[in-house]
Order: sequence, then structure tokens, then C-alpha cells
Amino acid sequence: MGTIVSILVLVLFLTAILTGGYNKKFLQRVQGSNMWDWLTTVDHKKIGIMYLGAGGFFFLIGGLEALLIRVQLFYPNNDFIVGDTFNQLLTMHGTTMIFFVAMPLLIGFMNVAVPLQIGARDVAFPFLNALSFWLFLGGGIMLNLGWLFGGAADAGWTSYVPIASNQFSPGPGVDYYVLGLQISGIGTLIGGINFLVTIINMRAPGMTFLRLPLFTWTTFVTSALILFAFPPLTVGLLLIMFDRIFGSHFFDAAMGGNSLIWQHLFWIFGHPEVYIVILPAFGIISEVISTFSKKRLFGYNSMVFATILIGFLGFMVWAHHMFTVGMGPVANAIFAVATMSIAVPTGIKIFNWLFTMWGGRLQFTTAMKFAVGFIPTFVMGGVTGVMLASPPADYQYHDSYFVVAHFHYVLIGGTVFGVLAGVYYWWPRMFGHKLNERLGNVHFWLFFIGFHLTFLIQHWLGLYGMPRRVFTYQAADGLTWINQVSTVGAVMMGVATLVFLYNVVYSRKSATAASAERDPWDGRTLEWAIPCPTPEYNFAQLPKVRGLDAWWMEKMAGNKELEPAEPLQPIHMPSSSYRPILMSLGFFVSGLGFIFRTIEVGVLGLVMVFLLMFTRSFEQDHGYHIEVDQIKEAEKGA
Amino acid sequence: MGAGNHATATTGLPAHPEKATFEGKNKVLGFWLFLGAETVLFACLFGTYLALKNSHLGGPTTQDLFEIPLVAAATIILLTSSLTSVLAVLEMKRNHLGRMQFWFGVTVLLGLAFLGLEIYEFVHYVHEGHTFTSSAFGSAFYALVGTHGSHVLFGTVWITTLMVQAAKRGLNLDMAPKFYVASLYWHFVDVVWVFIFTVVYLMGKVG
Amino acid sequence: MIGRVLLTFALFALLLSGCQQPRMSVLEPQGEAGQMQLDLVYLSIYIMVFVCVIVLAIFTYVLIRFRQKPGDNTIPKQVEGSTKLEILWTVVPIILLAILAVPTLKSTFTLAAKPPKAEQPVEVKVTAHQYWWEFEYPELGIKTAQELHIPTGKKVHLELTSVDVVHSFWVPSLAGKTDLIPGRKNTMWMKADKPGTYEGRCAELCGASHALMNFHVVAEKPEEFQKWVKQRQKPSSQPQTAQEKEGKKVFAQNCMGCHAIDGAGLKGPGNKGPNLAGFGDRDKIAGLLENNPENLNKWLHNPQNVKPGAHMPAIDFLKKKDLDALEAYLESLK
Amino acid sequence: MKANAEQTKNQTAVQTSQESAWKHVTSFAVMIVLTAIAFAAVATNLVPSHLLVPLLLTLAAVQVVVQLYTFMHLNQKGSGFPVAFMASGIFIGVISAVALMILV
Repeated sequence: MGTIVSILVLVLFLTAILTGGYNKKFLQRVQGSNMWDWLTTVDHKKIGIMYLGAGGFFFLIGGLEALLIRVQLFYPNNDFIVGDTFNQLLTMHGTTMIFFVAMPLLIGFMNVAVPLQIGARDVAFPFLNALSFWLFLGGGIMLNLGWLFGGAADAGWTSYVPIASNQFSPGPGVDYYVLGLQISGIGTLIGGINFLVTIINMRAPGMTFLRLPLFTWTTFVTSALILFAFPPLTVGLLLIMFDRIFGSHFFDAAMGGNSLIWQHLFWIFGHPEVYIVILPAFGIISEVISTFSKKRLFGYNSMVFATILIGFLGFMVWAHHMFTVGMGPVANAIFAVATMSIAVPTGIKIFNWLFTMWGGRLQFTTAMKFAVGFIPTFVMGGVTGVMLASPPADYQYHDSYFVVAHFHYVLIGGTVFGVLAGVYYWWPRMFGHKLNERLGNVHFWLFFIGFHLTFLIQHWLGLYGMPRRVFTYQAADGLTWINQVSTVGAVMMGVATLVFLYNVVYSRKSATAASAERDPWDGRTLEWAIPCPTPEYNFAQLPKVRGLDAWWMEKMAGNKELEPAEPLQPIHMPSSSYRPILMSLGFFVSGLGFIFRTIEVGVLGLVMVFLLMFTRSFEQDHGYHIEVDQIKEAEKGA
Repeated sequence: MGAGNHATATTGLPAHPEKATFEGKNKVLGFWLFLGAETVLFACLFGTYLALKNSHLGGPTTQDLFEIPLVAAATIILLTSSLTSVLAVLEMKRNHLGRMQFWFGVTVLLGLAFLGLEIYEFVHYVHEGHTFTSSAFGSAFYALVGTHGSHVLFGTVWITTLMVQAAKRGLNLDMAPKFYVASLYWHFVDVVWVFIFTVVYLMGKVG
Repeated sequence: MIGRVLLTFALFALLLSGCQQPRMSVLEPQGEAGQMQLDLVYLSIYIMVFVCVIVLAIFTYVLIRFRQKPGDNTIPKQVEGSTKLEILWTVVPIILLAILAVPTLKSTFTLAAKPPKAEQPVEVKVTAHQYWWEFEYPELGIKTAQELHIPTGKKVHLELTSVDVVHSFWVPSLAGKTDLIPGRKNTMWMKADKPGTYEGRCAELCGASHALMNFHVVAEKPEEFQKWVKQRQKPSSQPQTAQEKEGKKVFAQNCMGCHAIDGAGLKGPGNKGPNLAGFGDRDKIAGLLENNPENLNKWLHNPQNVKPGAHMPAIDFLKKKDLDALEAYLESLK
Repeated sequence: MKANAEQTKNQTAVQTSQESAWKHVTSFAVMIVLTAIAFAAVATNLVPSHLLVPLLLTLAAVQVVVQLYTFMHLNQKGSGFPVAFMASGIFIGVISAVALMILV
């Protein structure tokens, strides 16, 4: 089966190349199409939208998996989805939500907003940016292929060995997990480097580090976390792949291996990963709260400092996920204190948000509702986090529903609320029209209430002795009604998501040319200063930045436009490329080859990637220029 | 960017051709960041090796296996190649295409010699019953040293590719950052080796 | 704090007299270790409730007081920050965390300390299997499964390991978790103050039947425990009736490869499944089903139906007579 | 005028790189010596065994610094970010490697 699939993909790839080569007219038609434009684009705005679209799609899949989990747990001893199938559901739910929902949605916003916020025309490496996206998508599809061919991963999103080893998970599920994450991980790492270089090197004149909008700052720190956190995951996945496919013994106790190595590698990555998916949400919340309070961010400098400190401490605390593995009291004590200390910078942030609103003029748009709803929810998740940091207490919470409740408060109450705030906030910038506010209101309340209904009560579920990742519980355990309340809440969140989808369609339909406002929220940062829809070159002339909240400052000074830092001149643009998607396909083919133990195909895919890299190195492509009269034309039109 | 274009039009390259263009600047910085990530990657492999180095299951131990003269030779070769690649970059900055190609050529040859020694070493070990699948120690050893070896291999292919390009197009502001970055990579591979010969071979000999 | 503890105990005494339901709530600890852990849970909850109340108070005030009034389009004052306030909300959390950190560290070390020999702790070796628990008392020469018997008022020192994947040993009302990891020996201790049956769970995803890897801790008064020990050291594993004798034969032909029965005189490897000596005395079959002939039949007939992925093969090929005999023999094991 | 200035600049560039060629050969010599000490220390048993491993690690660390600052030119102006990120990478790497060594 696997061989057939891989060969089929390869044949399709070759046909694509060959027909394109032989049939010039066809090629031209393809290259003129809208589809080709999106598949080969290197424009950060389009890539951002594709990230958001793909992340949204995976969100629906992951959400559906969550609903199935909650349905199974509605009754004690329910036999709707049991045993290994249930393990597949919970594994795929977790893996999908972290790697293919939270991260791409946030990276999507980074793409959409960061170059605009720093006054740049693009990211530092547009080609690699496209490659990042296609690798992420390839990895996501690969992970989910498990549902169709041979069974999905079933060892939990943490994929602990030996449960993830050949012996105890003989199907291809864990291989899909390993290769899928490896491929998308390469993409994420490239993306992290890209944003770091972009923010360091491509800021507009006058945009000093302490004038960066907070979302850009959190992007910067997040990218640094990606840079250092993904290599441990890469190594861990590589070792697990060696163990599964090439018969090595890293984790096999019988052959001298040690399964704790995986746990350490995973959490050295995994804990910073938690901050990777929360810090950008902090950034979005900061932007939204500041904008709709009509005030500059309270304590900007300490916010920046807190962000860096959280990022730094994020690397010192991973072992608090492993208090029960028997590291001994000294290690547990050290990691406990380190973990608790993270509460301090996080607390600073919470109070800064509160005092940003203090004395402001609050406008409760849907974006603001999600941002405001974020605060108490995240505080809840934060304080349970501190509770978990105490090892003796953690021996009780660990791997119980208390932990499930905690991290959903952080990941939904933090990340998802942040993302949804960002969706409503930046939607007009991306699509030229607002989302409907009344539907947004319904969406917010259903989601907010449904969320608390689902997860607040799960804290008690854990304290009453329900372990996580169980497909059922006994009637005598007395856990039934709590589980039922939780399921009802989950259904509410599902309905809320449907309302949102309807809102997307409805708002698109009712949008007119007049709904394209360039500054619909009376924004503060540079992305609201440029015409709507955003021209492909972003800024006709790079702006001169005079302070924090640059656009707000200009507006307060009575200016209608930004002051340019350069004369109007031809703009250099990178040309689009079909290579990123083909390179991703190469990795994909290679991954399939390894999954189905057809090592030749695995190597072939990698050769394909290297050939594409090699030939690109010889390609002399210096992009193209947009001439001055074209820019003038475009700016007039907007 | 404007300055860069101007400089290519004249005969010489500016003092720091690798950072003269905007793209070059981005490339060099981005590559440094990548090396930061590689540092953590190798650190994790080192950690894994240190955790498993005594799990040889009765197979040959580090003391039985390692031969100091062989490692010393490999070390000298790689250190020298680090010097030759930096000499090549100096020639590049002086806009001496031929000499640069010569030094990079020497670098590649030294890299290949190193790989040859490594292959010889691995074959030797396999004969002594120390393989990737013989024990956790075997797995960890080959994962660490093999990853480094594959970096060396990639580096030789990369530098060779760039030399072919330079032979075709000559030196310009497009090529300079590529060479510069490749030489950074090569130094980094050398740095990793310094730790491999220290932690794996010398400390393995000590026990 | 002490008042609350006393109250909990009082409530428990009441509950205990009323019913004998097995319990598994972290909030109703039945021994020293669990109590120590709950004390920290409450301490952290008090601190965190304090934090939440302050945040929510400011939050509510801000939301009501500073919402935009209709027609109000003034620009609020752009405040940069306030060093005093910022120092305040940096220092106060540090103090709160210190308050939590000190008892945390103390308990961490207390819980990790091995009970001294003078206290004569009961030593138990716990081995986890997919999906059952093996309990061995090395000093007493007893091997049993699924039900961990302990004396009240005495520390029980556990040495935990696993033969297959990572499991986690959890008896919520007695003590928090410790992982069982192949190739590694972890230790923990717990203590039960009062007699009773306490629910245990596997807390680490360990495969298809992770949800069903349940066990019991039976805490008995020391005299009772001694009686149990005597019984286990000299188990009555010999068949009495003709049917039971027949059953033993069936067992020897079909089950001996995986199961041992101490005192039955069978010579087989018998180390893959639980040792069945004293099976008739256990509360549950497979740690899960009420121990009665009907359930035993159900379990033998199709173990995978009860525990998906269980390694025990279905014993559905026996004649009814043989199966009945086997069941009679198993239930006679005391 | 301008071309003249550029030419001088190029000349200084050539001069500095000639000087630095020597600098590089010198640091290469330093590295070889450090390596030789490390190998000799292991081969000869002159160093007491409890000091040997710390000595080897120190020698390696010094070599790395020499490489980074001379061959890889982190001493040049404008290397702030590379230095910061390499330092972070080394810091996190050391923590991870040590943890894997002693905590598993």
C-alpha cells in the first residue's frame, strides 16, 4: 500500500514537470492562473493568509476529534469509541492542536502583521517563508494521513517511549507522527530564523527596538524560542525514527537504552513550545487592548522585559513535566522554584493590561471582548500553573484531569482567545472588510461560556481521581455528572465555531467596496497607515518612525500620512517560485518512503529536495522592480 | 542595496563583500542564527551519548575501541581545513578568485580525507562488533559522530558547488556571502569536532 | 487549617461508618503522604484565590468604570507607566511565591526520604504490566496481583518498576503518583490511617486499556493484615471437590504457561500473567469486574471485550463442563 | 574624488587582510598546541585523573572561543546579535546536555 502511494505521488510529480515542459501553452495558462499565483507566492501577506486558512482547517479537524472524545466520556463505560481508537483520537487532537493549529495561526498573524508593523516591504527571506509554509502543510497532511492509511498515531501528543516504540505501537501511526512533525518542524525552524532576521535587519528608519509594537516583540522572542527549542525535538524525533525504522536502541531498556532521554528531549522542546504558542497571543492581546482602550500600553518597557524573561526562563523549567519520573528531591526542588519564578513576569503582564484599560475609553468590539475575556481566563490557567509547580501537590495533579483543565485554560483561554481577538482585529487588514459584529458577539459569548463550562469543572474531575487520557470511567466513581456538564460545554464551543464560520461567509457576502477602510479601528501601529487592500509592496516609501505607536503619533500630530524616509523610487520585489512547494513535496515523498519502510523512496525524496536546492543555487534570479509610475497608479487607486 | 550595485559595477569588491548587500547581510545573520540552533542540536546528541556511553552490553567499550593516533590525525586534518577555509575567505575579500579557489579546493580535499578516515574507523569498529544496533552505546555513538560526519559531507558538496559557480561567474556581491556563509559552516563543523574528540574520544579513553 | 483537616476527618469517620465504597478523592486523604500533599494543595489554592480576587476586583472595576460613554470621543491621557505600581506587582508575587516555596521544598524532601528501618516499614515491590499490577512482599515471601494489602498506621515503602511501557502508580486518597519505568526502579512511601479499600489507577497512558488498569489498596488493622499474610504464605490452593480437581487439570493444560498459583504444586513458567493464589478472596476480577462466577465467565470468554488489548487470550474453546470446573477451582483459591 | 576614496578603502582592506592572515595562522598554531596538550594529557598520565576531564573540557572551550573570535570573526563590529544568539545556544545546549547526562 505504502509503496504504491509513494510511487503514485512521485509519478504525479514527474508528470507535472514533464507536461509543463512539453506543453508550453498549458504551462502559460497555469502560470497565469490565480491558483498558480497562490501556490508560488512569496508575498508574506498571502502566506500569512494561507497559514491562517490551513490552521483554521486543522482547527476544525482537531475540534471534531475533541467533540468525539467528549461524546465518548458522556456516560460511564460508554462503548462508542474505546481502546486504541480512543488513544488515536486523543493523540491526534493534542498533536494537531499544538503543532498544526496554535502554531500556524500565530505564525499566520506574524506573517500578516510583523513586516507591516516594522515598516518593511517583506520578510528577510521571502523564498524561505514560502518554504516554511509548505513544509508545515506537508507535515500536517502527513500526520493526518494516518487516519486514512494504517491508523493514526496513538501514543499521546507527548509520544512517550516505549509506548511509541515498534513493539507497543506496531502500526505506522507513530511514524506519521514522527515524520509529520519532523517535516513541519524544519519549516518552523526556518520560519523562526526568518522572523528574527526580519526584525533585526529590516526595521524602518527610526523603528528602534524599544519602539517595536508589542506583537512584534513577542514574535521576536517566540522566534528565538523556536530557534533553540526545535533542535531538541528534531533530535528526539530522529532518535525515535532510528529506533523504529533502523533498529537502534536509544530507548530500549533491554538493550541498554533509556526511555527518559526521550522525555527530557521532548520537554526541553515542549516547555518552550508552550511559550511559543502563548507569547504571540500576549502580543495580540496587548495590541487589541491598547487600541480599544485608546491608550498606549501601560509599562511598555516592563512588558518587553517580562516577555524576554519569560522566554529565557522557559528553558529552565522543562522537568516540571517530569516530577513523577523519580529524578530525586534535589532536581524536583530546583525545577519547582524555577517554575514558580515564571509567575512573576507573567503577573507583570496581567497588571499592565489592567492598567492599560484603567483610565481608558473602552470600546467593546468583538476583538476587545476576546481580549478582555482572555484576562480572567488566563489568570485562572496561570494560577493553576503555579499550583502545579509544587512537586508534592503535583504528584496528585499530574496526569489527571486537573492538568487537562489547566492547559486548556492556558491554551484556549490564552492562545485561542488571543487568536480570535487577532482574527477580528486584523480581518479588515487582510480581507478589506470587517467581520459582522453582532454575529461576533454571539460567537464570543457562546465560546466563552462553553469554554468555562467544559473546563472549569474538570479541575474537580482531576481532584476526584480521574486520570487523563482514559476512554472511560466507572459508574461507581461518581464522576458522571461532571463529565456530562463538560460535554455540554464542548458542544457549545462547537456551535460557537459554526457561528464564526457563518460569520465569515456572511460578512464576505455583505461586504461592499466601501467597507474597505484603511484604518477601521483608529489603530496605533503602522499596519493601519497603508492603503486597503494592502499593496504588494506594503509601503510606497518606507516610513520614518518617530516613536512608539508610530501611526497614532502621526494622527495626533494632525498628519494624514506617514512621513516618508526615502524618495519615491522603483521598488525591488522577489519573484515567486514553484520550488518551495516542490521541495515540500520532496520531503513528503521521502517521509512516506520511510513510513512504509521503502528506504529507496525515502532517499529519493531527499535527493529531490537537494536537487531543487542545488539548481536554485545556480539560478540567477534577482527579482523584479515596480516602477515609480506603477506605484503612483496603485496609490491613486487606493 | 544601492551601494552594492555600485560596487559591482567597479572592478573591486568592498572591504566586507559578504555584508555589502542587504541580502548578504540577512544571509550572514540568518546563518549565524542557524548555527545557534545547530549548537543546541549537537548538545542534545552529546547529552544522549553521555547518558548511554556505558551501555555497551558487554560489547567493546570506549577504552577498547578508540585509537588515539587515528583521532589525532583526523583532528589535525580538520583543524587545518578550518585554517585553509579562512585563508580562502581572506583571498575572497582581496578579490583573488584563483587563490580563493585554491584554498577552498584544499579545504574540500582535507574534508574528504577526514571522511575517508572516519569511514575506515567505522568499518574497523563494525568488525569489532560495535555497530549502530549492537547496543544503546553503539546507537548513541554513531548518531553523534555520524551526524557530524554527514555535516562534513554536506559541507564538501556545498563548497564544491560554490566553487563551480564561482568558476563560471567569477566573484561578485552575490557569490561573496555564499562563500562566507559556507566557510562559517565549515568552522562550525570543526568546532563540533573539537568537542567530539574531547568528549567522545579523549574522555572515552580516560573512562 | 487544622480545623479544616479535623473536619474532613470527622466527615470521613461518618462516611466510613455509613458505607464501604472505595474512595479515590485527593480532597479526602486517608494517610500522611496524601495529607501532606493536600495541605500544599490548599495552601496554594488560598494564595491563588487571593491573587484571583485582586485581579478580578480591578478587572471588574475597570470594565464598568472605563467603558466608552455614548458620544464620548475624547482621547484619554496616554500614561507611560508607573514605577511604583510596577515594583509593587513584582515584589508582592515574589513574597507570595516564597510563602508557597518553603513548605513545598520541605514536603518534597520529606516525601522522597526512605522510611527508616526503625519504623519497620512494609516493603512492597510493585511491577506494572499491560494492564495489571503485580505486588511482591520480598520480606514476607508473598506475590499477589491487583490488590495491595497494607497494615494501617505503618509506612509502606514501594519499589516500582515496569516490564513493558511507562505506567504511573496512583492512589489518590493515600498518595500521589510515581511512574513505573522499564529498566528503572523508583520508590515512594504511603501510609493509611484507617482501614478501608482505596481505589488505585494507572495515570500514564499505557495502551489500549489504560483506562481500565485499576487496582485496590486494602488497608487493614495490623492484626488483620498479619492474618492475611499468614493466609497468603500458606495459601489453600489444593482442590477439594472432584470438580475443582478437574478444574486444576484444565488449568494445568491451558493456563499454566502464563499464570502461577502459589502452593498448587504446578511447575510452569507462569510469569506472564498474575499469580492467581488467593483469587477467590479478591474483590475484583482483572481489577475491574465484581468477583462472581458470572463475571469470571465473561472475562475468560473474551478478555479483550472487557479490557481492549489485554494480552490474555480468549478461553472460548473449552467445553462448558471444563470451563465450569476451571471457574470452580479458581473461585476456591483462598 | 569619490573613486579615490574607495580605492584607499580597498587598499586598507587588503592591508588588514594581509595582517590578519598572519593572525589566523597564529591562532591556528594556538589551536594545534591546545589539541596537542589535550592528546598528550590523555596519552601520558602526567595529569592526575580527577583533574583530567576538567582540563580537557577547558582546553576544548578555549579552542572554541579562539575559533569563534578569530576564524569566524565574531570580534568584528556589528556581531552583537550573532554573539548573543550563539551564547544563548551554548548556554541552553550545555544545560540540556548536562541534564541528559545526570538526570536520566
